[in-house]
Amino acid sequence: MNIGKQLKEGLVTQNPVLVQLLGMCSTLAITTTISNGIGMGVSVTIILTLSNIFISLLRKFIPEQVRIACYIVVIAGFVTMVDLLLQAFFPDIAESLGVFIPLIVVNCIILARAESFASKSKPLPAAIDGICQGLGYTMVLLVMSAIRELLGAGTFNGARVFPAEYAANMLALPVGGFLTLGCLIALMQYIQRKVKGGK
Amino acid sequence: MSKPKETASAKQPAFSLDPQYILRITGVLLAICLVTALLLGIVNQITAPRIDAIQKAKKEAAMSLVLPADEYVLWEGNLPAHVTALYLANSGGEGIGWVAETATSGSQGTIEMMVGVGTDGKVTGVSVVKHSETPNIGTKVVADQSVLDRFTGMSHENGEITVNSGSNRFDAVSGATFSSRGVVEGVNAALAAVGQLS
Amino acid sequence: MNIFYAVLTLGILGGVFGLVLSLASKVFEVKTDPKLDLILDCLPGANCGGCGYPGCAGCAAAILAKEAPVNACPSCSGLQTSRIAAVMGVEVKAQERRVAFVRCNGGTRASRKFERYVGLTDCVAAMKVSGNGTLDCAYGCLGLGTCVQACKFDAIHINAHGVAQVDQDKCTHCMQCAKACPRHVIIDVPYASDIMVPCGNKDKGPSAKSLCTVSCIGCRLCEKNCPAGAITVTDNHASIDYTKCTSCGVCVEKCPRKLITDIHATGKVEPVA
Amino acid sequence: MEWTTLFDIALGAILINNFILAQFLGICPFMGVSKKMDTAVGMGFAVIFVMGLASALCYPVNLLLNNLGLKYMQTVAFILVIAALVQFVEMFLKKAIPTLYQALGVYLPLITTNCAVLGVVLLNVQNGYNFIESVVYGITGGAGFLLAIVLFASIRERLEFADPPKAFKGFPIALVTAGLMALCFMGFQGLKIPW
Repeated sequence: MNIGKQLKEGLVTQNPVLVQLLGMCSTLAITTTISNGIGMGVSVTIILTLSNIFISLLRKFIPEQVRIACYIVVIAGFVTMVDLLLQAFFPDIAESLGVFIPLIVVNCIILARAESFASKSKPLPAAIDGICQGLGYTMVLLVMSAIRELLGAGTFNGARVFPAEYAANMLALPVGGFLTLGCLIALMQYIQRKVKGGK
Repeated sequence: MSKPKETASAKQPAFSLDPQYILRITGVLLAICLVTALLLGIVNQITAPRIDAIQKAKKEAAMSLVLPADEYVLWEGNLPAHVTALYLANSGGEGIGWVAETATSGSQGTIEMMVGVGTDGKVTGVSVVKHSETPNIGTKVVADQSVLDRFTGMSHENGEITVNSGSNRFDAVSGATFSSRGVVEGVNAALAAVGQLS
Repeated sequence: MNIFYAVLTLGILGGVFGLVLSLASKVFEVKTDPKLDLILDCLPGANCGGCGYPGCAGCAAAILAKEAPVNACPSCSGLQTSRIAAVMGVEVKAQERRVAFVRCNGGTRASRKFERYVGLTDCVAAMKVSGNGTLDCAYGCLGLGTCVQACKFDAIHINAHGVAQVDQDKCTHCMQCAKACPRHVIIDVPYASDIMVPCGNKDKGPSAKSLCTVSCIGCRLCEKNCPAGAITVTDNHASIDYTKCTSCGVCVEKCPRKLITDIHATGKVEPVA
Repeated sequence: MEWTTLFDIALGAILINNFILAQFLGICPFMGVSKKMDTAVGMGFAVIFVMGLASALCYPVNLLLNNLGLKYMQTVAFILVIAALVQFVEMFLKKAIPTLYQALGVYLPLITTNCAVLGVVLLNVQNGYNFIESVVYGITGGAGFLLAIVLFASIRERLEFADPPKAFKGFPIALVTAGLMALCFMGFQGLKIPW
């Protein structure tokens, strides 16, 4: 249960998007602007951590036969509550994050982590795992949205970098998402091979 | 009754249809659903009025942007396709026009708009409330007020508004034909709804 | 009032589905004999197919139903087989461990039909495209790695000379590489034996000499000098009968092509020439 | 129940806005399971079954929710239906086709969070389809998923033997291929039925 290992696992070796191939739908669809990327990353981290804690608390009561149904009801209920509370009490945050929250229910990371990790460990490690996986996810989202916004729209977090005519609009489309993520993972494999080769 | 272990291998060999086993599983799922529903109900009870208030304020703001008026009265009656609500706008006691709330499909998702129509049947203004168009392509139409203002003054006198062709034409933004078509569809629906009334 | 409806609807839904799922779990309950899982735990679980059954689950079921002998799984170590025997309560006879061996070490030293083969990195594809392989020698290893992909235990790799080479410690003798190799270059040898003839060329001496600098030309020197008569030249290349071979190493010195090697002495099949 | 609208929905679900390659929903199992053709086909049919049945079951649930004015409960109720369905499929597969059950592995429960399944149910509500239309949309949406995953699995099996740059081996090259496939599917967006 040391935090360092879980952090390293979440960010690099077991990165939810790059290694476990989870959360692809949101990674490809949302990362068109940096504010979207951060918004999605933050909301997933928060909800993943809290749902991990909930599920690891309930793990002893949930029998094997209905485990998926129970987990997903807890997660969906949880997300809807967060969504309603945000819309009511923090309208400005809801304005920017509003569109992501319902998407998180169908984000594969949450159920995958619940199924493979949270249901087998005590609440504290589950929470840490939630944070680490969430950070790993946010990191990838940040890098992805930076690339796609810079090349796709010519702006960096809203500030125009080069005139829009030169922007490759295709990158803003999810098609560009596939290509950017592919090259990102290739880069990571190249670095890992270089590091392993170097040692 | 020895507790039946969950993994398939450790079950007692002969396993009858044990009511205990059925009850326990159904019970757990039922309990979790009940608790979640209860929490949701309570949270909704607290948040519903506030959300409606915020929503209403946002709508009012959008409507006043399109057709400034003192108050908007919701008009009852059947509405044509794509029009989700119709308000009679009157200021100083007499009606100065209508505001139609429309929802049409753009390239990535639905576009929700407010279209103001004066008593003369001409568009007084268009504003997009909610959209999920792709940034830098769809947003060139839905988020660019100058494009939306080109609708002001158009009407159904010489037929429906058509994209890039026909007498009553609206030039679409290059590369975003789907979004442009979605917006035009919305305006047409609003004009049709108002035309049907008067 | 609204909360009551909410609780009611989700409650009914949850209840109905809970009931359906629990009944379904009974109807679809997979009746498993606990022994089956115990056997399955002993098997390596690589689903390599060496035992001839569809994956380890198939093999475990066959062993349980006594259709297959307790040591049906070639990839099982002695310990694993004895554990399965214990589960089945059957006595298992000691079995000599065997491994795979690539009967070629030409690779870069074998002459090739054309300068560079550009195509699918797969021996089967290369065989089809270039009319029986890219090497002049019709029996040598093409080094394009079909066996590497076929091996589930990562026990065979293409070595520096461009020839497949078996890591005998990892090899579990499932012989999937031999089945995958279009050139049938891979044979099975006892794990303990040292002396190996890394060539299977059936051409006559002079042509064999021109094809590859480390090929066996069938000169029979090893056959004449072997004290135990274990090595014989059949089809113009030497092959060893491991029941007789005493690993004395006489043939290693006598071989003019420096082909026959004692792999455990040098650790790797190093071509001497 | 005119055939033209049904055909329009079917064509839309399979080609014009295919759930995977045009709307980009349900990419996780699409990427995870498409290494081999048999698991891809197995997953495709499992998704068709789940999507079809989910659309059928969620329609009455949606009516119930609307009449009781519980619009906020929509997501939770729908996802409960889908989860129960997937758990049912998991038990059925474990009994009837154990090899496919082992091959699908973790990706079978992931169908529950598969954005495509919840996506199709929510789209049914959004577009206001009646019962027949939503079931057709579910089944053809699943067929679109099957078409995309079978095409992708066949390409991916051939990718094993191609030799891309070392860094691109394995998953990155598959992603780039999926990107190109998505590009081709964008061509269908112009397809409009004349009537």
